[in-house]
Amino acid sequence: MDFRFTDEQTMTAEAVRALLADRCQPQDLRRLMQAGESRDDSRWAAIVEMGLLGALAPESVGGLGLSEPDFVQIAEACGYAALPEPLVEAAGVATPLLASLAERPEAAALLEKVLAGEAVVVAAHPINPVIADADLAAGVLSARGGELHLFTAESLSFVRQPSVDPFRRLFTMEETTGESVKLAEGAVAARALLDALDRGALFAAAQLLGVAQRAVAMAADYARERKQFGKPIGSYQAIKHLLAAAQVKIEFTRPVVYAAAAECANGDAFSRARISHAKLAAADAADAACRAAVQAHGAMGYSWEVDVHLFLKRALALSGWWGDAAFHRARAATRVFGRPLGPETTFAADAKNG
Amino acid sequence: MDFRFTDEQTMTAEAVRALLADRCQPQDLRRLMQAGESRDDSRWAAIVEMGLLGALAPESVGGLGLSEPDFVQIAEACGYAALPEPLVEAAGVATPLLASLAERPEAAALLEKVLAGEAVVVAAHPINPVIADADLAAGVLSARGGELHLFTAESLSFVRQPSVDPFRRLFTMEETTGESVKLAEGAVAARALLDALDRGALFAAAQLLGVAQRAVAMAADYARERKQFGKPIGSYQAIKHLLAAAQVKIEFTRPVVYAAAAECANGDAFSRARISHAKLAAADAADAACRAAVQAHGAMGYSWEVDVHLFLKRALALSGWWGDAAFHRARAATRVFGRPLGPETTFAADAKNG
Amino acid sequence: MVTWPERYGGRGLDLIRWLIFEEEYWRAGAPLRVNQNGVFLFGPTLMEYGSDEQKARFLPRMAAGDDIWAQAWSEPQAGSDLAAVRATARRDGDGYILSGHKIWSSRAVFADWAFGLFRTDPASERHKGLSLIVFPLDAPGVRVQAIPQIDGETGFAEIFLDGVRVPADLRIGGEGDGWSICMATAGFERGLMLRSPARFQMAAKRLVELFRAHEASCPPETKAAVLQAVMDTDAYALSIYWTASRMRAGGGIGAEASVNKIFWSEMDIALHRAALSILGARAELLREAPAAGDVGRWLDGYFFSLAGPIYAGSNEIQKNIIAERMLGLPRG
Amino acid sequence: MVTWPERYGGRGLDLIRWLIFEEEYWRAGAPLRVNQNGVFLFGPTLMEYGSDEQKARFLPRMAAGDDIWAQAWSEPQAGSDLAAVRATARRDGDGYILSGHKIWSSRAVFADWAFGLFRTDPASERHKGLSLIVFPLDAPGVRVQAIPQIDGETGFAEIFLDGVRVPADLRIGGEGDGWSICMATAGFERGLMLRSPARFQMAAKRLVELFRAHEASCPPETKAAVLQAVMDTDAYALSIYWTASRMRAGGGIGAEASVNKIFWSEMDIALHRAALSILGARAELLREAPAAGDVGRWLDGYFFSLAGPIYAGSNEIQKNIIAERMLGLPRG
Repeated sequence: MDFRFTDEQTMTAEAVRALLADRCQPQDLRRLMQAGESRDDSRWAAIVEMGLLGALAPESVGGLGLSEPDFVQIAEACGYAALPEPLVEAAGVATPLLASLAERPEAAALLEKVLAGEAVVVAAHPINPVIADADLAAGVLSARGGELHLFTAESLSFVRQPSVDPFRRLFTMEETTGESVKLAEGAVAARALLDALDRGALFAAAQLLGVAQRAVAMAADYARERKQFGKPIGSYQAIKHLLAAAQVKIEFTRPVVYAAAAECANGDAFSRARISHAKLAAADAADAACRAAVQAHGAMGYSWEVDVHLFLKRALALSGWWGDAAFHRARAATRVFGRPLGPETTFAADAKNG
Repeated sequence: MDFRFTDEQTMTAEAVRALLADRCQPQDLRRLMQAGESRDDSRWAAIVEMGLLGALAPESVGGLGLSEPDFVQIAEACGYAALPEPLVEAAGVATPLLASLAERPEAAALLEKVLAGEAVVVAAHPINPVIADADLAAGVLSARGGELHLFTAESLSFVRQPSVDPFRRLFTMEETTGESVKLAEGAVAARALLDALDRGALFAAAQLLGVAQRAVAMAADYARERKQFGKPIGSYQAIKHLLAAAQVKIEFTRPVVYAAAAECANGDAFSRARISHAKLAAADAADAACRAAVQAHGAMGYSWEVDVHLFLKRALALSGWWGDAAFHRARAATRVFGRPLGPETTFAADAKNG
Repeated sequence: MVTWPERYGGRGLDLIRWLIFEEEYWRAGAPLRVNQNGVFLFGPTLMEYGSDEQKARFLPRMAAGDDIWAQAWSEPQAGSDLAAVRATARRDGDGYILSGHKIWSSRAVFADWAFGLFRTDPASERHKGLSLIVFPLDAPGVRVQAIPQIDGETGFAEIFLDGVRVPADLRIGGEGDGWSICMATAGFERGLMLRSPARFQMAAKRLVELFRAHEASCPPETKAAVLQAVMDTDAYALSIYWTASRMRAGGGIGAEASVNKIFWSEMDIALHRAALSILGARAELLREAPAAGDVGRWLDGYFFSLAGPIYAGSNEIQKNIIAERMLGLPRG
Repeated sequence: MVTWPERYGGRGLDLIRWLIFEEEYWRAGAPLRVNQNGVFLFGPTLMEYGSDEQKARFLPRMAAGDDIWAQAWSEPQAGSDLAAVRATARRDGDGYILSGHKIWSSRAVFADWAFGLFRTDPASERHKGLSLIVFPLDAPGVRVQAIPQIDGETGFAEIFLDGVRVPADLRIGGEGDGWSICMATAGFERGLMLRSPARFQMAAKRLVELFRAHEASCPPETKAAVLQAVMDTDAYALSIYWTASRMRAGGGIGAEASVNKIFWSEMDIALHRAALSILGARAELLREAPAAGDVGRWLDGYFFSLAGPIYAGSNEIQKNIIAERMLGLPRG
């Protein structure tokens, strides 16, 4: 198994990183908050312009035909920037879900608009108690009694559910008789939902990894500058070891997230367990990193004035998003206690996917 | 609730501490090991001489009529010294168990010898997979199918079970038709066994507390002397914080152990849970302290040359003695999830003991 | 205030009675006290170091809640390193002129008075030449500005002092005694009285109720975390009773205050983390979210708990104190 | 040795192949290798810094296991602080006279040769004036004494050198280059090759088997600990594959070596603690105890794991390295 990314994968991620470095810095987020807003329309337009919304949709339906390893570094970059706009959810989860069910003309029509950058589709998945970004959506993919339906957004009404993260726009759907099209049922619907959950969890893990790295970076920056007792606080072992321990967690999360991306398409007990492992490790790393960053900032870490809290809150939100720790631990346990172990199983897959 | 010990309690403990400081230092233990022995007969004689073996036996049968708070600091001192001889097991557990069942003449006769310092009785309790110090015993109290029997030692044969702790003498009993007297059955036997378990766990906790404090003390001594990079290693935050964290655990174990001693006689769900809490906290503190001590000693911590390993091994042995973590966590859970909570229950007891 | 002498508006009771009062206070669901900086921190300091006039003037109003007090010690460059204080009190006839910039002043937004640490000897360095001086927060030249917090609430403030004139009789203790008085006060803060055990025991009780309501959907390791949280709050209560017993017998409180600080601050975080893990995916919802259900104040409490290892002397500093004073390790 | 060039007795394969070899090695239940200090530490150093003659002389015998090598770096006063080395190599004609006291020399009891750090410039201090010199352990003036360990086994030794004469061609690299060569070697040690992932994955597999055998008597939190241990060994394996992939593409290994060291040493302890908690009260029994049942080597393994955070540069030092080199924090 060779783990390296291709040059193309790295270049695409680099382009996203450059855009976010330019347009999604903490001061940009603060400007939004002061204006009482949670998205920047022009930044979102620039992101849509990059043509990434169809990244994971097959070429046969007009997408880029990329796969999870192509997108995982992009999701990581979105976490590092604490991006408010739904690039990860839309391009990483909802659009591929729609694309996988595009046989119905209504789905195909919406997909065409999505790929043209004219519409957004969101997924209302049973694993999540709320729906993200429903206010932006033209269509909502939702499970109803074992079936997968596509609702037009105008036929639904949403109730805003404020999150601790000021940039998350969460909603519940009012029970409605809204207009919908059944896209799948039975095993097909179940499999589509499971695949969506896998991608959701994988890319949430990647974002958490980015959040963790950003928190450590911010803390290290502060610790180099802030002086107490005549020395930068970063020269004290207490601070050094706190941040080093968080960095160790990050370094041992990254390969798990990348491996999970590489295996995601397998869709079997091994790949699902690896994704769950990635989600658990990334949530743990982000938690350790953000708390270390708060602690390293001292009392400043407790004020709105520094940016740490933006990442702390994003970490908290993403930790429970697309499956909380209990869910993913149970899924990882299925593999550990139900499949062969040992070094020869590091890259194992079930002979028959399922 | 006033937690302080009486002057008398403190004086007795002080006398034991003085004897052990004089006769049970690490160099004394090393001398025993080099001689291939695990007990010092003259030290044991001196301890017996103090008349403490009957400490917890009622005055009515010739004991001192003391109670658990009178003995808890003594057990702590034995842990601090890593005493090889069975003062805690004999005086803290087996003798009071025998005394509580001394209606039978055979039991009364043995008790008389025990209180005179002429014999030792040990308890073979179902919670422990082995029997400690059976080689020293004149009689063995053992549960057989819901009954409590007293066996004479000569009617039994024992198999030595070596422990990682070179000063623990552990045995199993060969199945035997040995001569025995039934001392109790039914509820009386069950209650007696439960009380013995409580005392065993309580005094194991007290010993673990002493072990923990000794490990930190040894590490602090070493850290003051040992220099690296031109400074004593104890001046580095990494070492300071490692040992301080262990000391915090110790400080928050001590009141729990003392409270457990004070409540032990209640014999109800609250007191049993408190004892279990004490055992869990003390095992945790001893583990943290001993591992911190190994780490603070650097490579020296891994050699026989320093004394840390004696305490590390004692901690490991006592952690599983009189109930392992799983057992005590389950018992503590019974109270937490089955009895009222809140500040008013800090010193609660069941209205009717049972 | 339960433990204060009756002549200052207290009840003259001992620490054990105070603990019992606190149990009832928290059982009743009562809130954090806006006057706690006064009654638990500055009050004891004043009783020990203040003049009779100062005691008579300030203590009864403090006990009655008529005056709310704020702390004004930290500065932007003097946080954990309090000896780096730069704010000055320049002697001017029968008074002082106060100037400087104080920060992390808890409750200054609502308070009437503040007790501050000032450099009275301009040539002094570090611990020397500091004095404890109190000042009214509505005095000319005082400007208080709230610091928005991570949890969106406002409890801390900055205080800007620009040539604030106060009479000399507002100095507590001798000129230059500020550092040693402050260190004694810090002992009170970290020690017995800042966090009464009943508060945590009530939180633990609510945690068990939350767990019971969600037991079916919780993995078994959550139960272990809840159990540990409850045991820890009990250990904390027992430890405070143990300390109070010894203090009643004439003992003092030294580095134990640092031990307490570390224990309760870590316990408080663990307790709230257990609650968040029970809430799972709903943990991110704000209380006011219609779908929040019983998320309650756990999230607020969690953010608040994250401040625990930082304020009242960071836990790093406390561990240094334990290592140096309890374990005899050399200073770094 | 899989990754060594064929001309030195290796197979000339890349790191990924080495990982696969290690998987098979550990799956087969093979033991720790007595020559691992040679093949994993000194071998790579020699390939990078040795002369052609030195490589030809030592490497093939090392690869074949004909010569067993020990490390001779630490001294009683130079543990984590390796720059405090005092052992001297005094130039004497075409050779050196070695004197000093080395300690914690792994496997010196069984080894033929040692590679040691000596002060060649008597006037030098700290990192300067040190040289790497190898010497035969049966040379006149060398005395090796085993250090009994906490687990009762003997792996480490002290080496006393009393005027040991060695020819100058046993110096590796230039005079005074010892420190920089050692630091490179330390990278190998902490890094990729000291602990192959397969070893931990096999231990994790045995842990799951142990858990299965005792599942009925284990509390649920034990299952969580077992699960975490297995996931961690997988994370370690993936991380090594990830590093090997990048090294195959020409990347180097820097502070990642310190990251690895911390992770595997902590993981190894956690894994063995999980096993001991499954064994419960029987955990204290030695393997030879008739009632020991399946306690196996978990206790030995636990004690051995406790050395992990200490040797090959203590974890405290590793965290300093990570903080300074990866995170750019200032030196203390």
